[in-house]
Amino acid sequence: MARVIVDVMLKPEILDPQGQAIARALPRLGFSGVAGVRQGKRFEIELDGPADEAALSDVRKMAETLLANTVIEDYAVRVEP
Amino acid sequence: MARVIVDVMLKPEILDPQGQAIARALPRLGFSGVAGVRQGKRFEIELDGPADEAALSDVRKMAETLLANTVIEDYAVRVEP
Amino acid sequence: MTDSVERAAQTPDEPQPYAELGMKSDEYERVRAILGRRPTASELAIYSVMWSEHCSYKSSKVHLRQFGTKAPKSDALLVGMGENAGVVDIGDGWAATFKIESHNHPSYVEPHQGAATGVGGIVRDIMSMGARPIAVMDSLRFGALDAPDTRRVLPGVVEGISSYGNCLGLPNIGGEVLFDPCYIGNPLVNALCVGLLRKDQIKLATAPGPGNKVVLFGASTGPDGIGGASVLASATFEEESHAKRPAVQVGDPFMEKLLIECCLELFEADVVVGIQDLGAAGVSCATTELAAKGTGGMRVDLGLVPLRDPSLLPEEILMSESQERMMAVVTPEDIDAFMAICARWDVPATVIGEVTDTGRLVMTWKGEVIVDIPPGTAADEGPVYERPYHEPAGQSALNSDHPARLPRPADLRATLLDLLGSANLASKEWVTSQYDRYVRGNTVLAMPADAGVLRVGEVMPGAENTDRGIALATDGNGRYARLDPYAGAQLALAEAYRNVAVTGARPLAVTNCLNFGSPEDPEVMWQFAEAVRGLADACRTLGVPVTGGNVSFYNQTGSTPIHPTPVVGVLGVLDDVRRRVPHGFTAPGLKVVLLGD
Amino acid sequence: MSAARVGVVTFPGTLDDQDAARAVRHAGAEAVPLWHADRDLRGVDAVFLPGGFSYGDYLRCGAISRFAPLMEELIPAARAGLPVLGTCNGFQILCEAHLLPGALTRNQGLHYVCRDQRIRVENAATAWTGGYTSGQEILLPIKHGEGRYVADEATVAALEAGGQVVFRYLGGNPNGSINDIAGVSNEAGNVVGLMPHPEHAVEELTGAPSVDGRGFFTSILKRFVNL
Ligand SMILES: Nc1ncnc2c1ncn2[C@@H]1O[C@H](COP(=O)(O)OP(=O)(O)O)[C@@H](O)[C@H]1O
Repeated sequence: MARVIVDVMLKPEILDPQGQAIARALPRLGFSGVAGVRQGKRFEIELDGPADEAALSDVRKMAETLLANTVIEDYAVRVEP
Repeated sequence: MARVIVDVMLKPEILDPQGQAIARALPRLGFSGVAGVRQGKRFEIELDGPADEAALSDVRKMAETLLANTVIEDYAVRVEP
Repeated sequence: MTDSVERAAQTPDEPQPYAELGMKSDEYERVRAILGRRPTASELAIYSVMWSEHCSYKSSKVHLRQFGTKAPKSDALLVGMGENAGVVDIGDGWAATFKIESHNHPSYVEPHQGAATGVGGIVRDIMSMGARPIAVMDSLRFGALDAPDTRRVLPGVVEGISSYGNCLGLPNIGGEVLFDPCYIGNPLVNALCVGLLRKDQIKLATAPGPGNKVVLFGASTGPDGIGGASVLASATFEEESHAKRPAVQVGDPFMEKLLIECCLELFEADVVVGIQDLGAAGVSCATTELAAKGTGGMRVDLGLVPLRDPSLLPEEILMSESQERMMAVVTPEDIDAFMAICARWDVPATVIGEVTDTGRLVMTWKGEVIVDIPPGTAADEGPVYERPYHEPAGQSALNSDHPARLPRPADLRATLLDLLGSANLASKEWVTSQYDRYVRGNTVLAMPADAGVLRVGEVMPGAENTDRGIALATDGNGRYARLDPYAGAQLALAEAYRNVAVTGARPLAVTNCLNFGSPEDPEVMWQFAEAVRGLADACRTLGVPVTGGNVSFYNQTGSTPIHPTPVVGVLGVLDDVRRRVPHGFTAPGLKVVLLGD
Repeated sequence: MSAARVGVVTFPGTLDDQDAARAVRHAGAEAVPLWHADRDLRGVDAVFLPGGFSYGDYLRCGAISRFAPLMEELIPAARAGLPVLGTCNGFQILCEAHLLPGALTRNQGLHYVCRDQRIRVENAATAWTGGYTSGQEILLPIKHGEGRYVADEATVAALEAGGQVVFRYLGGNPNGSINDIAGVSNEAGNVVGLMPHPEHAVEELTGAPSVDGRGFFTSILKRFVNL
């Protein structure tokens, strides 16, 4: 059994209201030194088998069609070390 | 300027309906071989300065008090390579 | 290098991408004639968006005039067509403003954000009249329920409306959900908002008084929805990085909620001379329209516009469709009070210019003049087309095809079950349960009633003097309109009118959203002309004026248009809202009476 | 006797503050507006945290609000016995502020749900339920996307044993909440949170088809009259 991680983030040019709201709140909470925050999603996919090329290509397809909305989001797939 | 990543996931014992819904949808979409999916959050924090120990300790505090609700969530902080 | 007015004068023959921006060559020539030179890139940006079908109504204008010329006399009408939204007198010193608008295409591209920003846009229209938005409705049409793309579009649209409207605290008090294969690839997402205001506090989009400040407030400006502007950027600058800009706008309902509360405090403090929301054409539209309706001149430093992406070029700033922004005109004496109220609500606000009496809209960028135009030529004097139209081939064949020709169903029971289970007749609770119908505590009737009804008396401070209520319904039937657009539009009005009337309300005014195919197709144009004629005639007969609305053309896949779909909203008033008539049989033993034939 | 003064808190993005104030007034108490940015409880006798989407529900519902200056006053006051009621977003804020145990997470059905819900009052001895009887069934609207109450097993067991489960959903759990929990209280019973909206069930004309929410407001009044 292997674990694959898919990170999904809004494309850089797309407004991220959540990240902005967090960034605006930070100084009030006493945190300084933060230039920006962006919030995205993280998926942990447990595979039945090993994370071989075939499985990864499946996960990539899954990310492309289901986990990310590629109109506004980018994704990255990686194997948990 | 450095980027620090905070991953926040529901604790394993807490039900994750979003992950479950995805896992249930996968076979219908023709994906097999997935034993489970969990969905969490990923924060990208841009620092004004370098990701030194002081800054990381600040981010850890931020994760502990704001970004994660430790009643139900675990978090991990790491510097983007 | 900035394409300044000076540079434009020196390079009269520089080729410009007007065609890519959707301008015809005679339209471009008219701009050159107006300016006496070639437009700068920024001026071209302004004219191309302001003269687009969407902003200028160039194909529909000649027909829509009937709503004015045939309008019945109405004492209730305070503000008619042409403003951000119509305003009607509901009595006791109070007025209601309401309007319906489409966000069809964006909702197909990105259902959640498209529908969400559709709600956001119509709510800002209502705010810009000086009103508190008090409820929303949504009228939706999708392809067949079991079509694969409907699985993508329907949940996204409903979630978008739900997340945005719920977060604003606006009860959703009604709407429609209909399915027909003709909408596959062209879902219709029409959102309606209604607001309340004191009759004597109507705000208009106007910038009078030289020396008054022009303030941009709300969200910062990003590269949202400026896919089209990239041709300008790449034509002038050959810069790769500007070639790919997102066509999708993302909404921030929380910012919009802050904007609502902020605007209401601004109105209450009486520190606003004129106000305009930033809709499809963003800063271009707000500046030209405010200036054109005011003293006639305005000076703006585009470099002062707060940016989310510092790499934006002036023409991109002008075309940006970033959401949750408003523009206000404020006297110098009131500017501090204005800014303090914005700060209290955490709403960023920036003075970006000043009203002048020069009759020119002048914009600068890094010290150079990049726009110098008579604002009315962009805002009001766009092209007007008398598009050719004729009855579609096969229209009379379609009409002579009679249901009597169809085979009689053998099994009535199965037929009834089929009907009950069909998507268009089944319960819409899957949709309506995702909408908050109770928030703000003034909802008297909502789902499953035929019309939404709201109590006015506690909507805002001061309204306690009235027992009145308002009722609203939207209806439309594309299949009827396909068979006969004249009668179809009238049926839509009649249905909405009835739905309002059965709550006990007196119907007062009409808004409409006209969803059609391409106006360049003479058969579609015929459908449009007939529908408008039908609606205008019916409004005269029923004595209710059209106060505003929206036209959405180009709803077609390839050359196949959707059914002509006029959606009609009717607003009525109840003198005493406690006497509303609820929906359904309320007690056993009551007599059931059928009215009409 | 001067009327009891119930503070109604407004955060940026709060929606039900006006309804909450109306419900307080209908019960005969005075509604005192409290602003998130003020470090001042204005001497109120009780506090109502109404529903809405404070800070847009961004990050997590209630996560940003709980750091408001007003909360710095409210948290110690609540620990010292001030009656505090949180409905919906108010409940979420109370959990985030650790005034109530557990947390509220995404509905199991993944959709926002607005409907009229039957609820059983399990404990009529809290500051906000004295006007009901234990076991009484009431009808209140719910309207939320993140109302699934969760807590670890030990916490849930302690809540059940200590009578801190104040409300339970009847006739179908709308969000997958553990043990059908609709609302809980702290150990002392002065802090109560629930997902349903009593303030939308106080008038015949508007809101849910019930006036069962009135009991919350008469409960708190009775408490002060009896003091
Ligand atoms: N998209 C929608 N948004 C809000 N309310 C809706 C929507 N669609 C339907 N409704 C409401 O649901 C109820 C039932 O709708 P519908 O089944 O179309 O009834 P009818 O056939 O009587 O018009 C009505 O109160 C209607 O206003």
